[in-house]
Amino acid sequence: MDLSLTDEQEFLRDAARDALRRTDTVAAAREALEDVAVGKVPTLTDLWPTAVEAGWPGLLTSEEHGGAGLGLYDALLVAQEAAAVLAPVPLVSVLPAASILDAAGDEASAAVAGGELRAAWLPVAPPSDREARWTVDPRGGLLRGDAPTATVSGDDVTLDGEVPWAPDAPGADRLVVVGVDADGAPVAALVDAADAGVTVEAVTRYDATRPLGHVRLQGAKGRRIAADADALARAWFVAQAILAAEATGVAGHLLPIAVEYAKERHTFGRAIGSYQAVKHHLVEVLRLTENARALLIYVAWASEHAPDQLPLAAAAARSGAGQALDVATREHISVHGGIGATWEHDAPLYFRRAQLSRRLVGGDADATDRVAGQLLGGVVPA
Amino acid sequence: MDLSLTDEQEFLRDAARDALRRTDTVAAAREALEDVAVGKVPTLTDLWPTAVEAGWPGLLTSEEHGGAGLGLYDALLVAQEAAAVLAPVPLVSVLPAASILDAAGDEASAAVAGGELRAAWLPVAPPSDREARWTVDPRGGLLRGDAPTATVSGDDVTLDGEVPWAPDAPGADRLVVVGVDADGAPVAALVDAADAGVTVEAVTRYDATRPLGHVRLQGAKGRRIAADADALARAWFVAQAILAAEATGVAGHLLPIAVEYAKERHTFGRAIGSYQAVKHHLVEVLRLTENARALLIYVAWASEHAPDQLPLAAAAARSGAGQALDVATREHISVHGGIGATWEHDAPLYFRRAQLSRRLVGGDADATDRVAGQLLGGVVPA
Amino acid sequence: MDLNDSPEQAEYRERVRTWLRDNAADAPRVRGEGMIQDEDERVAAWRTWQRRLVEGGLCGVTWPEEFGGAGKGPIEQVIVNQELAQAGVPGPLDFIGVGMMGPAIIVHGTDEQKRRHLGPLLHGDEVFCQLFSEPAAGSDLAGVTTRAVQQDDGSFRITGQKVWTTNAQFSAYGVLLARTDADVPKHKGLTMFIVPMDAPGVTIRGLRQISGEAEFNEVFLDEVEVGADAVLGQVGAGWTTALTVLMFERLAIGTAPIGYSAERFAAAIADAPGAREDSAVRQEIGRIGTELIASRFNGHRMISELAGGGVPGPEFGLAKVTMVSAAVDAGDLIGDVLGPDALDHDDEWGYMISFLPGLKSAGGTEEILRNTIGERVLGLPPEPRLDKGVPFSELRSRQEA
Amino acid sequence: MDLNDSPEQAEYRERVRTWLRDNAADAPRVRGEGMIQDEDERVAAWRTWQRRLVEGGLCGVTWPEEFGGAGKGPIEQVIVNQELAQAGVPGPLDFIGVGMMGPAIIVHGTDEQKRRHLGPLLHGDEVFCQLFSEPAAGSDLAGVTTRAVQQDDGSFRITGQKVWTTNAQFSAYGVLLARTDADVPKHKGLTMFIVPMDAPGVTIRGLRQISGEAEFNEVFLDEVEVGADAVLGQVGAGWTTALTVLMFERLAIGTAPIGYSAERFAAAIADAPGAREDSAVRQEIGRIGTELIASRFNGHRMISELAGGGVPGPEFGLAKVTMVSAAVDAGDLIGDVLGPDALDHDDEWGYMISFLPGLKSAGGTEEILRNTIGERVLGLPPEPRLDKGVPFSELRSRQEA
Repeated sequence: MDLSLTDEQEFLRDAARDALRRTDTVAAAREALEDVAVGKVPTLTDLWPTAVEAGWPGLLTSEEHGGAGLGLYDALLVAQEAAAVLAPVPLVSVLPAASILDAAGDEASAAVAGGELRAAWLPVAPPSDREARWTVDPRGGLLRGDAPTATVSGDDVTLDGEVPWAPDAPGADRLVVVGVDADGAPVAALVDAADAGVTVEAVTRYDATRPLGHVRLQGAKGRRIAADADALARAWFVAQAILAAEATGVAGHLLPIAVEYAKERHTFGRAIGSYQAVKHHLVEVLRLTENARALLIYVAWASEHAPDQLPLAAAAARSGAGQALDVATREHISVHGGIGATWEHDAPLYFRRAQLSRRLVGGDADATDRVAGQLLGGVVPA
Repeated sequence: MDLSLTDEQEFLRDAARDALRRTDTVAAAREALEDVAVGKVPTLTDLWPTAVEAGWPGLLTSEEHGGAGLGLYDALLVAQEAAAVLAPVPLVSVLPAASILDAAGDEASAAVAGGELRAAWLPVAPPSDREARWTVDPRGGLLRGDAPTATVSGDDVTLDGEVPWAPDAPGADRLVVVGVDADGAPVAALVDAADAGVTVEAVTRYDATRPLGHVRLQGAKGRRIAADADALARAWFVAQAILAAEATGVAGHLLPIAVEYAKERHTFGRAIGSYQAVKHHLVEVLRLTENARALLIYVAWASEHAPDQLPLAAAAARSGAGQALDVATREHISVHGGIGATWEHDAPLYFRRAQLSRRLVGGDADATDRVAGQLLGGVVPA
Repeated sequence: MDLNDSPEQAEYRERVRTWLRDNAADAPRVRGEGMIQDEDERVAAWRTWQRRLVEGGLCGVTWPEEFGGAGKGPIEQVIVNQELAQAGVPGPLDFIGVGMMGPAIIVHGTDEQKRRHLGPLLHGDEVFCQLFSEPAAGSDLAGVTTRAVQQDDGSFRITGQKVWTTNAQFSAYGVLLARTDADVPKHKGLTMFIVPMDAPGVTIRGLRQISGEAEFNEVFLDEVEVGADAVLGQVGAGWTTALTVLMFERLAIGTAPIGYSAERFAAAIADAPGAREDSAVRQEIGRIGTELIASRFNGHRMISELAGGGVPGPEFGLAKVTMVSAAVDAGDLIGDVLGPDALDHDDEWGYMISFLPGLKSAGGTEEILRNTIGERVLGLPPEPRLDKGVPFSELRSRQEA
Repeated sequence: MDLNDSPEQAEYRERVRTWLRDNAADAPRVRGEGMIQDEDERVAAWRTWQRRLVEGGLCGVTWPEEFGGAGKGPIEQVIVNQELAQAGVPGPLDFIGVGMMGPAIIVHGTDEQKRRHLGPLLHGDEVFCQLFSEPAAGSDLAGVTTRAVQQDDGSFRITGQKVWTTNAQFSAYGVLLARTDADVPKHKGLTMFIVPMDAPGVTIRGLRQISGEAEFNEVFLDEVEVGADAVLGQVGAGWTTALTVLMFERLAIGTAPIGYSAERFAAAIADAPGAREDSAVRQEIGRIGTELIASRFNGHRMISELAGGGVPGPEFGLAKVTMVSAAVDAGDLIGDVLGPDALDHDDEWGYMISFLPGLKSAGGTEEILRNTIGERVLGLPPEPRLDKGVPFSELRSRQEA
């Protein structure tokens, strides 16, 4: 039993950290928010070239299909680093897309893995014990929407429906769409974002580093990707895992900063970190963050050794890491006192990240519900 | 606006406190538990004579029907005092029964109010926005049961069904049963507990001071009580209010004891109450207890001035006071350290009270759900 | 026990209602929909409205009549607040001056200060702000480092930085807490000043919050000169004056109408598809609603106590804890139910979600409040203090040791 | 990253499994259904089983071979624990002696003490208990007041009271922390003793918990005489010896299999009518399950660290916080779903609901643990200590002042 990082993993993580350090992504996040405040579409640092250079789009793609053929945990290491500095790297959209193409051995796999084509997956959730069908996030409210309908004719797929709140959809060349055919079976298709049947309404909500799109498909034409239902379900769990890693990355990044501040800042003649109220809250952040890290390890292990536990592992990671992110970002503001709630401080930027993330791609609550469904259904975690 | 107690209310409260001080009810609660531990039916101090002498069964009964004609808040004052010392006074069963008889001007009203007849109401919940029918608590699980069926023929009512977990049913002479007729309308009947169609299975669970009964009605014969649906619904809310008052009474009783201990007990050279962890938890108990007290005032006000708000008020009080009871009893153990978790200490007796109470007569969660239903339905609290 | 007005209170309420019926149409819109957008225009209109409220006896309710007030008690203030809220019209522009600074001047001011300041303050001609908090002092108000050095001619030169100052941008004066003696323990070397906000050396900078709005200001003071007659109370007795202000602050906040409510939060999600049927949502709104209803009735209890001649104790600070944490939870719930659109820049809930983290830290954190209540209400022993009896000038070096 | 055994570990595991296949049938039932009801009989059978485990190398796994142990590392201990749990058979009777007291004797004992005690301890012939906690000292272990006074002949007389002692009723010896010098600061005047539990003056009393079961004992010592050779470690160095014991305690608890699990809690409610369809129940079991799964994988991480030669740090105490609070929440949920029957005297969940409040307070409260982790792991400053450097004899009077 050895859960320490391999040398390659440490190298991958350190390389990601270095690559992301080239621009001040946190400052850029604040500037993008200034744009939003005055009603402009935010201009974001384009980190796509960085991502392509580093090979991130192809992390999960097998070598034979043009990728690096690494494990899910490797991708989670990169996601943690990117999120720690609020870097808008579209892992949550491109990696599920790439993994579907890879599973199918699709001809576009290499181009997507190599970053020549920028692909975004539209989040469609596989059935659970509460939702017997493939669903998409609602615009609002709790009733999940139907996945797009897919009319298949040979290799051609025609798609109709709407997928709201799709991360990174506005910047994508190609959309990997999961729809359901007349029998309710899931079908994947590669759609050109410029197709006449596709409308992508770009939206920004609260966290300007996370571009979103409401995607409407009205007779959109696509080419079938020969991935089976398991591969399409796996894409959802990959996305959950990436969001979990992003959340863990932020929580792990903020904790030492908060601890340092709590050591230096004095009130009533003592460092604030000597007060139990502050100390115990910071220990709670540590506890939740360590739990989140443990859950990422579960995801990685399930992904490699027990795919039947991946739904549970990915959902638990999303839920647990989401909790860590929520508590860590609030506590970060709180430890810093009033100043932590000001525009100039970094704390609100991370708070915004937490507030939006918990409500995307199913949301944290949906992940918690899936954990319940898996456990009540008799799945035993390793 | 004057929310202070009247002189009469202070007198009633002080008299209750004095009357209950005559026996060591807390010691008796522990002894009753010893009986349970060795498999015996617990012998409880019989406080019925005390209750009758003090006029408590008739507190809510109008003077013309043989009672004291006091307000609901007066009954809640007595309930707080009784619960504070874990005295097994059957207010939660007799007062709803008496209030139904009073509303009907029933001929048995005076005998019940005067305590010559010991009556117990069987808890039947009025419809809510989630349960469109009259229901009883389930034996286990979350699906509420149907109220007993009532076959009415003139003044005679025949009842069939089961009411689990009815407080004080084992000791009662008469049962006030709420059933539904063929049209689903509620019907109240007075049933002799000795009737051949009645079986009362006595049960004790965890808190030996709270006698319970699973009541089975198989063609049980009763006499109709001419109370309308509002009066029968009110009985449920009266019971919720009494449970809320009991919870508040315990929380209010424990807090000063815990505070005293926290002042006296030292660790690492300081009184434990000087540590933020202890101090802030005790302040939380104070906050919840004061909230519970405020909610009892809402109940009293709604009961007198705005009956349409009584469902919300009673449910909120039950929910809020239940929360106070839960936190106060756990904190009581915790402040006292290991010793608070031992059999000889009083803290576990109150913990047992909290654990059972939250699961009786609908339970705290059902009350919280009704608060939601009322608020989502547009009821505006005063 | 009676939730209703006494006959005298009912009569007073009726008088307030009548006045509002006659005058409410002239009230400016100062927040929410239809609000006057330009700040200068808004302040001007609001100033006029404050003057009108004074005439009607609805501003300065508890001020003595000799200073232009209505000479009533806190219960009448509550009635006025309730009726203003009911009528949907704003209270005075200068909530802080009328509620806290004026009353403090009445208690501690010289005759000349009262003559000079109280009239213009009450009528909204000269708005007052509170210059207490500092970036470095945090919750420890007595730890202020802004220095006021007396000159040979008796005047003072003030240098330092204040923060979290509401209304500074249109205030005429600020009531400022400064250290005049660093060689005595920290509570002892403080003095309170009335400082003209247009004095040379005063710089005001809006402090943007999470939402991007400037809810507060920073105020920088660079060798600001004020006369000896600017001292409010005695030199070296600033802490006593500050405690008076804080007492009036508690009263002002305690009698102010409460913004968030069970019914508003419930209404926000009632029609969202699937929300009403979801038991997790129901448990959460039921729990939040219960807390807020309790808080409302605790408010009624406080008013009852005021009516009986009492003064609200520190335990009423618990209402803030309840309110803020219920609102935080409600923000979470509403956001989860309504989805990312609830985070939209202009959405009222998005604004609330942004606003609350700052509120939690401002004006004494929840932790400080729980300390205070634990010690003052429950009588629990205080934490050991390392700064008791130590000259202020030595504290810093100790902290850094 | 590999969750699986290394080849050496896999081989060791296989050996353990083989042994268990051959021997498990002889294991006594010591808890749960089918348990040997009579305590004396149960202890006797368990003692025999411990001896058998020693023969198989499954007891004293990490003890050096020279003292009868298997001479392995903590990772092998984990493997043994896992396989014992898997096979459904108990570990040694004297978990405390083998896991903590024996190792402490190995570190601090004299040759004579090692010769006299280690053999009988390991084989279950002489069970050891831990006499540290006291009613008055609470979480402050260094504040023990049990006095050991040296006589002219070099022997000691010990008087005091200990509490929360597991296994005292059938122990041959107790390892006891006592104060031998009250005139030095409190950590300095302590000495550790090995005390025969049948010595004149020792009284043992079962301490019933909320459930009514006696999980622990109180031990009263009235002028109990022990020789100078009963001192474990040095006179006055008791605190050092205690820290060694606590380190072994952390290791023993950290490598012990975890009792509560996500799947067990889920199974408890899965078939209750209406539970599976209720979103509030689902959110709660999902949340609890997530915490427990995380805790399990944190356990795997700790084992990985042990395998890499590390020692578990204080942060693994967080597993206890997670476990206890998840179990408390699960108890609430299960009780709410199953109703009052879940509180029945003989119900496993009723037992858990009774057991947890005591567990929360025993062995260092959650608050103390959070202090320790905040200071030792995060490096946050400690609270000001009023008892640092003060002679123990003066502390009391200060506290009462």
